[in-house]
Amino acid sequence: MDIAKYDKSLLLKLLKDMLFIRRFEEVCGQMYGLKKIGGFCHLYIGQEAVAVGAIAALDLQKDYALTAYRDHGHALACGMSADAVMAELYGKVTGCSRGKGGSMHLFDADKHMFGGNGIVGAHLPVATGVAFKIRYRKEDGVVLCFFGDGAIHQGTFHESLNMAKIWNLPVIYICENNQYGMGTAYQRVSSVDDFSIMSSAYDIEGKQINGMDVLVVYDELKNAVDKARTDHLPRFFEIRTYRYKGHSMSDPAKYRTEEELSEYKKQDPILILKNRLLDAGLLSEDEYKEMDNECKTISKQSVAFAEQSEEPPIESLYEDIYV
Amino acid sequence: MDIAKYDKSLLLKLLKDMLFIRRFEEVCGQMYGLKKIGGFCHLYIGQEAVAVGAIAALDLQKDYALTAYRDHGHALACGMSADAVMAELYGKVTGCSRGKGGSMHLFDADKHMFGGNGIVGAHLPVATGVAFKIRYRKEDGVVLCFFGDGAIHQGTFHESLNMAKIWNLPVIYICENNQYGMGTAYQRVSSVDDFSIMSSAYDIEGKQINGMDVLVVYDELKNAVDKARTDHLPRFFEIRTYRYKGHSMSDPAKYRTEEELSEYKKQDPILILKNRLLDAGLLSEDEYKEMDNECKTISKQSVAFAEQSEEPPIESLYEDIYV
Amino acid sequence: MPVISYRDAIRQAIDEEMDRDENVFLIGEEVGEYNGAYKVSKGLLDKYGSQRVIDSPITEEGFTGLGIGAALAGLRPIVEWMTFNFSLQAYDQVVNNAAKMRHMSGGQLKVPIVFRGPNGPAEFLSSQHSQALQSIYAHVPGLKIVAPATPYDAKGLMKAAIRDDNPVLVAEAELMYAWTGEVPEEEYIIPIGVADIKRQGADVTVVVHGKPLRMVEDAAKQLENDGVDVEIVDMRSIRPLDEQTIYSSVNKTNRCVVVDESWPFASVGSHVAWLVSKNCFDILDAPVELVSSEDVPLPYNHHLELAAQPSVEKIINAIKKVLYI
Amino acid sequence: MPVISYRDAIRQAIDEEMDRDENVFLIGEEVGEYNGAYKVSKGLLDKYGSQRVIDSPITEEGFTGLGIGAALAGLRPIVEWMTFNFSLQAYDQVVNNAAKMRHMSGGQLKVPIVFRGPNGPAEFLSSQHSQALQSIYAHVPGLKIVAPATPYDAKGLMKAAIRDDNPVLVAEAELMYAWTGEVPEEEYIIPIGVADIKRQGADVTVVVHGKPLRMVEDAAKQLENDGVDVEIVDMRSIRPLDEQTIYSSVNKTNRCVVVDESWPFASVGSHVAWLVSKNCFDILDAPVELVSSEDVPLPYNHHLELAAQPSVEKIINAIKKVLYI
Ligand SMILES: Cc1ncc(C[n+]2csc(CCOP(=O)(O)OP(=O)(O)O)c2C)c(N)n1
Ligand SMILES: Cc1ncc(C[n+]2csc(CCOP(=O)(O)OP(=O)(O)O)c2C)c(N)n1
Ligand SMILES: [Mg+2]
Ligand SMILES: [Mg+2]
Repeated sequence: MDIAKYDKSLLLKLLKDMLFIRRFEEVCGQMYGLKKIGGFCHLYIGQEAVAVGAIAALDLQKDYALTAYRDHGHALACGMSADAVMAELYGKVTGCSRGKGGSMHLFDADKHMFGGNGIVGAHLPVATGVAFKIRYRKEDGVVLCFFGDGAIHQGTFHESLNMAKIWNLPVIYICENNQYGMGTAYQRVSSVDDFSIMSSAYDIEGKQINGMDVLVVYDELKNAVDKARTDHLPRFFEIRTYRYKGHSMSDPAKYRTEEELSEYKKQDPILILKNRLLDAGLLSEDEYKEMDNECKTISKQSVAFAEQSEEPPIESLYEDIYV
Repeated sequence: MDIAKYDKSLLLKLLKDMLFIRRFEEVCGQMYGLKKIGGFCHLYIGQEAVAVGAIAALDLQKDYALTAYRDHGHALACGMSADAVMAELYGKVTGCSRGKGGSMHLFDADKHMFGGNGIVGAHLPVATGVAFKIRYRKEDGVVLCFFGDGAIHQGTFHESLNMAKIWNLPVIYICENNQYGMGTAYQRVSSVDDFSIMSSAYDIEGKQINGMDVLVVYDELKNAVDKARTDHLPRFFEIRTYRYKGHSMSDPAKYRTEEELSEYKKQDPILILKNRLLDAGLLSEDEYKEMDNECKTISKQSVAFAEQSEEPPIESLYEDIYV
Repeated sequence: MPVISYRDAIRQAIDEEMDRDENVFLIGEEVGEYNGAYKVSKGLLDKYGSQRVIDSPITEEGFTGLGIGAALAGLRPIVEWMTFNFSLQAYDQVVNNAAKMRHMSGGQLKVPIVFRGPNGPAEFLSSQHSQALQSIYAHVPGLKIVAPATPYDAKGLMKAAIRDDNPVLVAEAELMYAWTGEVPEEEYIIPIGVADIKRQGADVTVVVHGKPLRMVEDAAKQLENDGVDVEIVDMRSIRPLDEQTIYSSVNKTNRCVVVDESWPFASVGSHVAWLVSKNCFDILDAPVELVSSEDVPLPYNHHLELAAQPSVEKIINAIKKVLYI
Repeated sequence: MPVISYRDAIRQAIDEEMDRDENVFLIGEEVGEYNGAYKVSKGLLDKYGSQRVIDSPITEEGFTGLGIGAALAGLRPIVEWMTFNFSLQAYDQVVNNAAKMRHMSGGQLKVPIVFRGPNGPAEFLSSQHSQALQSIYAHVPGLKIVAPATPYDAKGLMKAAIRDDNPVLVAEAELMYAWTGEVPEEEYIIPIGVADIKRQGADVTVVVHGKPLRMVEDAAKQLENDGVDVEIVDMRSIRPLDEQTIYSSVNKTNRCVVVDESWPFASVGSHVAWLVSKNCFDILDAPVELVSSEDVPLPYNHHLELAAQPSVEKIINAIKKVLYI
């Protein structure tokens, strides 16, 4: 991987975005342990390169991102603030969704982050519809639709890709294959090992890529997004990745081995990029430390922000339902 | 096509089964015109070779057939009597479904004809479940699941094929591509022209075959059914066919040309087989006439049977709901 | 005033709104080249082109969800379900996405979308094709649902539905499409959530929505001979429900029959019957009666399917019952 | 008698029935190797193997439909929905196939299948994951639905459901799984369609099903201090409904409160409230009150989500209201 072709600022941004998600979610995990946060909380740790690399390819003035319930990484990568996200996890009125949505339902309409969806597969047609609006208005935006290896068997995958193809909709479907849907290794529930062939049933280009390397993700998606801007065609990626934590906070993840986990940790996306930058002399250990400290500080501050924020008033129960 | 390899009795049976469906449905159409039958009535005329050829490959002691609402042909091919079917269309208590189901819901549990389903795509998982029972009990039966070109875009197709593959279920999915889903030419709503590639997304063998030639259908399905009995694997066929009539009785079918229709009528499945038999000296014009008359007679008799049958009693409203 | 069909009234509403606002588009099976399975969208493809009148593959879950996404992003989709029966495949999209997106996003997003099509039994279609499904949608906060029973109401409510910034379901009916009635040429909108007294009367209140209205009107006419003066409250809108108009009427008549062609259990009809029972408790002279469909899947046989549904006779009997005559 | 958890009671029922009848099998997401998302099926894979305890892909419509097909063909599937919320994707299969196959085939086929899983809100899950969906299933003839609220009822009703030749839904709840109670070692079956008086009382009848039973019991205990003697009718079975037991109780107490954690509109709760209003009209001393969840999607924030649901306080207030105290 020759990193000379990238802007230094881009490389540092990718690294920092990943690191920030990592640190932020570590804090989420701690606060969950302290029972400051409840319910389902699905950490993205290990998968950071996917959201960060892919969303870096977007112009969120005109492009959009939608994902499932494991959405902290995508929300932050879209530029949502740690405060708004942490306060949402706390259920506070200052949260991005006013405490109504929680971990699984992070939204920022202005930043074109359209959720956060708790029903596996349910956002694929929705994302397709956002792309439909782009075509309808003859804009040149692109939609990224992220979903898991578990979601790909839902009928919505099939229905969405067909519609996207027949109507030429600029949506890029990204299957984040982190190897497991809850406790189920993807091979146990899938007819094929290589998901990338599945889009051929819709005459849509499919590609499998390594999601532990943020530059691979960025390059591939940048290329795809740029093309989709002009040819307005759907695309499909299977991005191979891995989640370090359990499915949610209550999952001890006994269905996989320690070895498997540590194998993946060796190709940690943050580590890889960091080392490349160190090697290329674009970053020093001190600078990294500083970056890391900043990420930790902002994450911690978000906790303070969330703790100090108000609970939503009881009357708000009847708000945000109808316009 | 060398017909020497077939038993004469099989050839005559295939011809007669097709002719019988044709004549029976012509009578259905007439009775519908006379308002003896109401509601939706979807004629199978033109497509007879598909149901007849495929179901002839079955042993309905252990095999099963399920289809959608265009089900008269499949019902008769499964050996259901004209009386029971016509009486059902009349809504009489002597109908196969006691007048509860009508045209779209022909069933014969003993003959393993499991419907007749009015919701496009809804029977695919059901058929998959029947095959599941076969595997569960370690039987050597096979399930044929017929559906239209319009149904293939339903999520149930995707979900069913994946389940059938991962659990090795002996179900053969048959897409009867009669070119239209109601008024929609299949190319307008499909990403691909050749459906047979769609099963590759599930690592299932797919094949496109000519559904105007009953011997092609029979050969292919016989072969597939025999294999499925021992390897218990799912299969997929796109069978190209054509319906001569409108989608239902109320459809003038303005979305297609007279030329297209007459082109297909030239390759009429009954005509083709009849001429082959005549050429091979296995049938005389007189014998054909006789066969035809018999089919007409039985069809007409079924009308008499239906007319003379009783309406279901009002109390039966509360029957057939719970066991 | 021009007399037009219910079908035309709906088409006019869609046409006028598409004309007025280019964000409005129509999507569904056969809405374009075929001019609609029930010809509601006749001529719209010719007028607006295939960018705005879109023939969909048979993928209810898919195109319903696509509509929701388009609405979130700023368009105003009209999603036609060929019938409500098929919408069950899209139920998750309606309940978990359309009804909840605004809520889950803390009010950031809105979902200005119309879901429409025929609801309830037609004739000779058996149980999968003959379901009156308003109750399963009316149950869900986040949705609105209207059930117009006249061309006038259909046009006015359809326009309101299209302009509403929330998901609105419009429950039409195959058998109503040919019904005719006066519809003014000037533009008008009927606000969602306002019931209409279709007949003034003193003796008994019949609350109804959608197709059974005609039966109720027939029953009222027949009962004139018996000296019974029926007041008919047409709910028009199921959610939000104009409870006040219902209670005012019952406060006048002291008796109430609710008519609903859906199944009885956990239905719009039994809900309204309970609301009246509770909120008019002190002034009710008789228990509130409900005339619904029988609690059975609708059979194909015509005698049976008629017997299973509300009828003028059943309505008259219920009215007589609450009048103790 | 052994005291076991609700979770264990359900597992025992499934285990015993799988042992008794090899046609019974369990299918769903994570039911096997993971031992169930809520550990209801713990140990069953080890005992019965992967032929009978089947981990499904995430395809609710698909595996629900597969279960229906298997049932038609002679097996007795138990389909686990990880939660009822996800069953909305399978709603078409349940309503259009499971509930109608017997009917459409004129009684030739039967569908001996159980759909089960947690229903209703847990905690901190927001609106898509916190729905009490019994009403949309109870609405549909052809289905049965039970909502046991104690380990004893859970086991007895689950066994009845598995042996029933009709589609039966069993509505459990995440928050009930840890509840404990006495369950005999000997085999017993609780017939579907029989309510249970959970507490005898003279002053007011509270009709409830499922999880809110505990709140009602708490409310009854607290009201003892006020000298109020509450009778609690646990419906247990929603469809078929044991109307007689409810009416007998109300005939004794002359007052009725219905508690249902689902949304109010067109709900099981409002239906029962109407039934009582109508059938006990002459003897009711007060309007029937309904304590339901508020008519809103359930928010994530814990204060709000608690405020939206039935509570002991709300139940006490409703009881006081019907007693005019
Ligand atoms: C329709 C539906 N079924 C089941 C669930 C429960 N569930 C939540 S996450 C999950 C696993 C999804 O796995 P995958 O798509 O691989 O995403 P990942 O968690 O790995 O990010 C399941 C089964 C759900 N939320 N929605
Ligand atoms: C889920 C659903 N959507 C829509 C319909 C209405 N509908 C009935 S048949 C049909 C066309 C189906 O076409 P195809 O699958 O090609 O079958 P064919 O009629 O050609 O046999 C449609 C849209 C339905 N019955 N079910
Ligand atoms: Mg995964
Ligand atoms: Mg077709």
